[in-house]
Amino acid sequence: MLSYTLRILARMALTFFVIVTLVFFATRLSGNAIDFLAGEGMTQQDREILIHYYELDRSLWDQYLAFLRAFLDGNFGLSFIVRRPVIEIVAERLWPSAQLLLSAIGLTLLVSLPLGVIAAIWRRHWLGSAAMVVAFLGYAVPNFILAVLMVLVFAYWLNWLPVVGNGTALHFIMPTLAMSGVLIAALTRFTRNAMLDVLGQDFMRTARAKGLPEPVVILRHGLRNASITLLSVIGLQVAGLAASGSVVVESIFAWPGIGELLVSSAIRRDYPVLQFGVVTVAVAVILVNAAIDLAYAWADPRLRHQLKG
Amino acid sequence: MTAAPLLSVRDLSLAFGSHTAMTGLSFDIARGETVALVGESGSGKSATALAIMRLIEREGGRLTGGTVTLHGRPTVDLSALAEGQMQQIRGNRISMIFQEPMTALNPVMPLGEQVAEVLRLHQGLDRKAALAAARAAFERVSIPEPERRLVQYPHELSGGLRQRVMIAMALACQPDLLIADEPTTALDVTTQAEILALIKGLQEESGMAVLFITHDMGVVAEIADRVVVLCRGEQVETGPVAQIFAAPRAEYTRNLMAATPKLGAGAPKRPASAAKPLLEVERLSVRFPVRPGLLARPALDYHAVNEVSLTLGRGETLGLVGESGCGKSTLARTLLGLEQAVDGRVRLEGQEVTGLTAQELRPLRGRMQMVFQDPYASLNPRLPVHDLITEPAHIRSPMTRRERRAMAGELLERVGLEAAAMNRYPHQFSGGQRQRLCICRALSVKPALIVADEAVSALDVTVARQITDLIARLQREEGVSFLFISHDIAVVERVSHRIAVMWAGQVVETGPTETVLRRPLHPYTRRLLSAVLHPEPRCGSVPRDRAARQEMPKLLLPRGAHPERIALRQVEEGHFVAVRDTAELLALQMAQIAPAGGPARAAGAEAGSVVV
Amino acid sequence: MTMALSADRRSALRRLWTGTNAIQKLAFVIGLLLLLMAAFGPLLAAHDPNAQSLLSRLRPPLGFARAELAYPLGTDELGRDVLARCLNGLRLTLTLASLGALLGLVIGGLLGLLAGVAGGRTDAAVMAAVDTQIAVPFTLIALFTLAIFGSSLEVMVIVLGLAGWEQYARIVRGDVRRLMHLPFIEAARAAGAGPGRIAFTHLLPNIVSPLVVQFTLSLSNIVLLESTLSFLGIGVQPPTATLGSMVGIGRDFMPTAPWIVIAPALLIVLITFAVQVIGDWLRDSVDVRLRAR
Amino acid sequence: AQARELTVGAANVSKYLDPGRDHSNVGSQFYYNAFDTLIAKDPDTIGAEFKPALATSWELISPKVMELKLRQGVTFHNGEAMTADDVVFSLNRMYQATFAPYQVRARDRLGNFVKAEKIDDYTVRVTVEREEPLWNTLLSLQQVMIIPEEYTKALTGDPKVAEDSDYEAFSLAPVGTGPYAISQFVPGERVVYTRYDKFWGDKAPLEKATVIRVPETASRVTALKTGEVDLITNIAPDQLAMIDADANLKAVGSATPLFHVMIMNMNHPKLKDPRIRQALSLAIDRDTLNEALWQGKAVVPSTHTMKEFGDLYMPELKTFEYNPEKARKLLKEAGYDGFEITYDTDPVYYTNGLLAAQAIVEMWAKVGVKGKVNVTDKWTGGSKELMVRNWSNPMYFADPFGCFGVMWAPGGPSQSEGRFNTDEAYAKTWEKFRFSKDVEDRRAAYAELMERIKQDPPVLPLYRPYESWAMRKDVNWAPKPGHIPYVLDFRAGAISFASN
Ligand SMILES: Nc1ncnc2c1ncn2[C@@H]1O[C@H](COP(=O)(O)OP(=O)(O)OP(=O)(O)O)[C@@H](O)[C@H]1O
Ligand SMILES: Nc1ncnc2c1ncn2[C@@H]1O[C@H](COP(=O)(O)OP(=O)(O)OP(=O)(O)O)[C@@H](O)[C@H]1O
Ligand SMILES: [Mg+2]
Ligand SMILES: [Mg+2]
Repeated sequence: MLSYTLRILARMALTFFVIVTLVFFATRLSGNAIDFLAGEGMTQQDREILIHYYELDRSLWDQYLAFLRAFLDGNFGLSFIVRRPVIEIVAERLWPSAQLLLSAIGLTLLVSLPLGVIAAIWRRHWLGSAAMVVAFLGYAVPNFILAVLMVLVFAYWLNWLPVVGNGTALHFIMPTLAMSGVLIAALTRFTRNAMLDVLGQDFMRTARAKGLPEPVVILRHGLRNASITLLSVIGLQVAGLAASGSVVVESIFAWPGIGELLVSSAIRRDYPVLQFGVVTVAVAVILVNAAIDLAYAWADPRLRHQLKG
Repeated sequence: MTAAPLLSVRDLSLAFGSHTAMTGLSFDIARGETVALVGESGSGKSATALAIMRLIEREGGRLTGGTVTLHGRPTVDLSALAEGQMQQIRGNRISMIFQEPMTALNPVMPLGEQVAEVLRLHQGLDRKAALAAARAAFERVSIPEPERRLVQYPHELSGGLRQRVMIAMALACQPDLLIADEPTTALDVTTQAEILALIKGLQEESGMAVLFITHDMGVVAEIADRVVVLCRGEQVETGPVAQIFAAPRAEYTRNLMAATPKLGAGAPKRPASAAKPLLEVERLSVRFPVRPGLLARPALDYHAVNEVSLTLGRGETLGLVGESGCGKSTLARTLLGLEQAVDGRVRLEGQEVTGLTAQELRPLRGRMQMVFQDPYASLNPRLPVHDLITEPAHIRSPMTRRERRAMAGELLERVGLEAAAMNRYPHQFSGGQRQRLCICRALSVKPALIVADEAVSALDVTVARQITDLIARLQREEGVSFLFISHDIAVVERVSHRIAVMWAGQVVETGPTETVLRRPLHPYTRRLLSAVLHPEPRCGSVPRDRAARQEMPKLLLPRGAHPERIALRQVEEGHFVAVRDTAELLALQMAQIAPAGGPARAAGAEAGSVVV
Repeated sequence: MTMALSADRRSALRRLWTGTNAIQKLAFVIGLLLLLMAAFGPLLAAHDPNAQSLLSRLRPPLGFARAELAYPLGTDELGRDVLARCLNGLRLTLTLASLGALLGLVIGGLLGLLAGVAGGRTDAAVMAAVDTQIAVPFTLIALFTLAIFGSSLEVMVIVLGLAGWEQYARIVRGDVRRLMHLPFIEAARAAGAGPGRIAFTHLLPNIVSPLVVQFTLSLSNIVLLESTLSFLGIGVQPPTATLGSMVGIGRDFMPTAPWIVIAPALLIVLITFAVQVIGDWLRDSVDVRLRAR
Repeated sequence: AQARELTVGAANVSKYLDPGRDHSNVGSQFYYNAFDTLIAKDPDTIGAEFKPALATSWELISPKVMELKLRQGVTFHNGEAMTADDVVFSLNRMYQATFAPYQVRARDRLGNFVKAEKIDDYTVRVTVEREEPLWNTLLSLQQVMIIPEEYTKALTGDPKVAEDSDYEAFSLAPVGTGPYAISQFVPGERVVYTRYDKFWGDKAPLEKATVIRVPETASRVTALKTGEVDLITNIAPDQLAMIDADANLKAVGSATPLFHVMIMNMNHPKLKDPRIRQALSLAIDRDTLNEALWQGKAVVPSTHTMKEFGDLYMPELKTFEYNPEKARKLLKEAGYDGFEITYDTDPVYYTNGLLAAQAIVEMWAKVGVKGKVNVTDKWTGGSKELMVRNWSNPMYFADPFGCFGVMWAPGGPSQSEGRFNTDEAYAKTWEKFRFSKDVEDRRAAYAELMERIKQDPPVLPLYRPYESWAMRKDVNWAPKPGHIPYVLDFRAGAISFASN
């Protein structure tokens, strides 16, 4: 257990370091923050004053070292635009993002597991095809189209749901749906594939030879095995979602999430926020991945010995 | 014959899609009787079993005619039963053991739960009672430490134990009929013997009927009362086991009997041994580092091959036998430089092979080739045959496409395949044909030595016979030397001039084939011989030499430690055995003479009578 | 098993076609139509896709009030012909997506192969790169790549290619590591094959089918991604039309001039639908373990 | 109308709130409600009418010194009384700026101001370097709104010293003297105003006003429809149909006092010849742009001038025109060989900016210029490679100096970014325009400047964009003509509700 954890930690640390470095240099290469911060029309002299003020005249190497040092003393500096500690700015956005993420994942699981199982069992039946068509459509419609469409239908025309922010439970409905569309599609397909893999296995025949009723065979023996494969897929999905967040959904629904924060600070080259934000997201993703790895190893008895010893 | 039948199969016909898998099959099984369903691969044996269980529909097949009647309380026509009612019968009145014990068990469910599930379903036990009953079922099939097994998972058990769990599961509800579909094919001879004995014992206890599916005539002789012989979806013969063996009527049955290797049928004549041996192996050791944890530095070593010494002359075949996992393949792979030896040396035609880099090994590849254990798996499924079988030659000296095709044609004809087959892909060949493709590949570079690793163990007897004949012919015609690896002693006997018996990474006995088989000394050799099933009804029922089971030396050791190594001593001309001292040797010789020993009877008495 | 597989390949293909269901057939037909439209549509379109007629902005499609006969699908916010833009956009989108997916395939495939064959440190390095890619929001990667290298179509293809390489790398590495344990690789080594030969002659043909499937998946992913980039204002440069940019930029007009979005969005849906179904069909057809059921 | 609450959906919310360092369009929305200047420009009239605010009277005591009497009994939102100290502090933070963002903001418009001094608790004097014709205007700027001294200095570090970090902290917790206190500020997301009951002037009409950010237009309109918000900002002309379609909603709008302009890099090797730039300018049919993109509601100027400039409004000047014939001719004379001219534009910043860019490139094509749109989120105005791009020239205050003057001064941003050249003659004319006390002199100087711009154009003002706000029918709000662009004015008289 300990060594496995250590190994995961080592790999996390490596990935982490690569990300930190990459983000740092990519941001600096992509242009001088002043050109994005100060906006239009500034004299050369003013420009220099600001460059100095924001400490952008320090050498790249100095800035990099300072950034690395920040991991030791926890001082990640102030945002260029909002002169607040970036830690606060990012922290504020984490929870709303996580909420949305969780509700999207919840909905996804609720819908796509049954759908995927149905699609696998009735592979040659219209029912299976119908399930897959639902999944295909979820994949086929860009999520901002889905989001704007929902806004128009449920809020603009029907006046049923609120669109702005994350105040009440009702506020969750549309963003959750918009975010889950692709996820549901993906997970349904994965569930179907995993189930198909399992359905062809010998132990399923054994289960039937025991005289077990079909639903028991499918759920207890089939889904349980398939879920192990699914676990890693879900992990990737969650991680991917945690990473890319949902800039689009967040900005359409004015959701104060981290995805929007990252993209807007990237566009405005707010390096401190961007750096810390990306690092935070990366840590979240890495943690999710590690957690899934552990859960995966735990769920699959064949891997469990890796945890012991 | 006397009792009313328990199961009557009448005119059964089966089909998969448009492909007819079985026509007009009829047989009965009485209570307490064992009927063996034999026939070569693909003859419809499994299909029949699945049809009786009515699981064939799930596999894409269907019953196209005939009836299957299960007599008793109540009598039902299985072929017409609804799925719901069928579920009452499966696992309850009829249960089934599948061939592959690893894949037939649910890998993520504790074993206890898997067995308890049947009991809860059919006997309405609650969770606790079902688990207790599962434990009892484990005990009945002599699973050691049954308590612990309840919470273990399939992968934590050896193949033999897994098969026992399968049996426990099948017997949990004391079915009237047990269908066993090749329950031992995947197991090693010694384990096979144990499983068969177990089934037999249980059957005697409970009086259930058994439908036993196999293609191994030795197994049939061992276990069956009556035999149904199938050939390409048709029933060709049926009768009491003795009659089938003594006087087979159908031609197919006769071929089958003829192709079945019998221990003691005699070994080939040794060639005049040349002055210099082709291959010399000296105190070769191979270890695998084992990490106790994933990050931990390797702290343990698995001693897979431990100071093995061998020699092999030109044109000679050395049979290497030993049970699964004893290190045969590892040794073979090391000889070919596919695995690094930690110690010892291998010389081929006087040239040192060990310690060479992949680059340096390349020229030597032409001199030694390997035929791998599983022919299908060792042929790249995506390459056409002409590319596959000429690859070693092509790598040695690049050839044009045309040259490769010409060579492929020649090679295929030499092993008795059509030249036109070169355009096909491996999956378009039968098992035996694939094995020949492997041999073609080995021959493409005119090697002096071919290592054949379990070249026939996965094959049907008739096909296996073709391969061993081919090997013998190649040896005659081209003077190739073979290292023939197998755990099937009867096959080894047929092709080998000499035998080396491996056990726990060491060679424990070696000598001329007949000598070793007739006068085995090492307890392991004797146990191995005793486990061999003879395609002769009734001879197997004699009690076996079980006591001889010996404690295996530990092979997984901390860094630096070495397993005990026992030197070989010569006991007669060319016959060596591993013993610690003369006293032990004497004791072994005494045991050999004593009449109680199975092996003496098995190999000594019969083999002797043929050879002399 | 042997029987089932030993049938000749052509008839196997035919069986696969007859084995397809209605939805799959529909997907094939749609796919074919889309390809034809992409190939010949731009030649047939009546207008230059970038030609503006500012005074005929936001004309609805035929059948609605204020429609103009010259613009059967209406005009966009600059009075450009939506039909012509759709046809050109379709072509460009398909080209971008295929090139992007191809690039991902080559990069990811090669890296995966390298990782799988070499193992050890190389493997760790490639996997670290994969982890990195997963952990960093892709929109940011795209944003910076475009910011650093400018946003030409070539850079766009690279960005889109970067979007999926890690999937390929994962798949290939996983498969290669599995295959490396199979006897036929050992047999190849015994035959004297070096790592290069093992990778390209022996492994590659064996991972083609999962790669093809992944290719179809990433194709539709890329179509969606490209539209998301346009939504964020970092997609292809105007006035060039891709389906994604039409949708991404046109979304502001959804309430007032929905036709600008509906036509390209529908095409996107059709593309991804066809590609997904075909991908799934491929997956099922290459899986020999799937028993007839 | 009775007092009540109001929620506003804005396309953007400031990331910081400090009237001194800010002059962005986003920020302009917010300051007027919470801060006061010494002198107030009357928002209801388009001309320059000034009223007492925090100063009750002011007079020039010498040509370069203004003395102001302060209003007594004014308190800041935090309860502190406003005295001369606060005023001096507020003014000098700009006049003698040490804080970089203030320095930058002060230089272009407050460069002439030397210092503010306290005479007594309610009297201050402001000194300029040269005689100032625009006293009132420059004392009513957003940048010189009054903030509390003690509060600000005590925000961080030493409570007696104004450190940079104090100003940074202030921009997150702004305090002023206006009718509303900023009771909550989530940077970039929301600003909450609550009525300040001790306000010195007319009582604020709203109990509470909340401005939240809703970036997507469709979402903004929808939120208005669903009642989540009462008022929304930034409705592009194309979206007005959505509002018009709903009987419960209405929209108001105005041509915003700012120009969307096209700037051309005089120093780009390929654009050095003024004839090329003239041609690029002459090729653009701004009226068609207005008709197509703004439904004719924008205002296309003939020169760089606005009604708001009062006496200096000079629509009679014909600096810019549409003349494709002439453009073709000039191109030919200049020997234009078909090289590509890139037009940079931000993807979203300017309403219709991207559309206009594409339309302009098409118009160029009609006169034979090969153009290409280059979308970039980066400010390229300072780049040597810049050829043409869009920009805006807002009216920072109601005078050509506050618009053209800030952008195109000698040594100003355009020149220092290297895309605009001035010479001594230009500088002299500019001085005359800036400091002359005689309006006619100023007009003459400005006309001269415009003529130079015409001959060697660095800029083309495209139009004053038409900006719309939408609200429920019962809300009465409209942008006032006397404000700088985008001010969300909720002071007394600016907003009311139809009683129903
Ligand atoms: N699911 C299936 N679909 C189509 N054909 C099948 C299927 N299963 C088996 N067959 C075919 O039916 C025939 C009988 O197969 P069956 O499995 O009963 O053979 P078997 O006698 O058990 O052989 P083995 O000894 O190899 O297990 C074979 O020709 C086989 O190819
Ligand atoms: N790479 C490896 N790492 C660790 N242990 C190994 C490795 N390869 C083989 N072993 C172990 O070495 C022992 C010998 O394996 P080997 O394959 O040589 O057996 P075998 O005699 O050929 O058995 P079989 O008859 O089943 O093929 C086995 O216990 C196996 O688990
Ligand atoms: Mg079978
Ligand atoms: Mg082996």
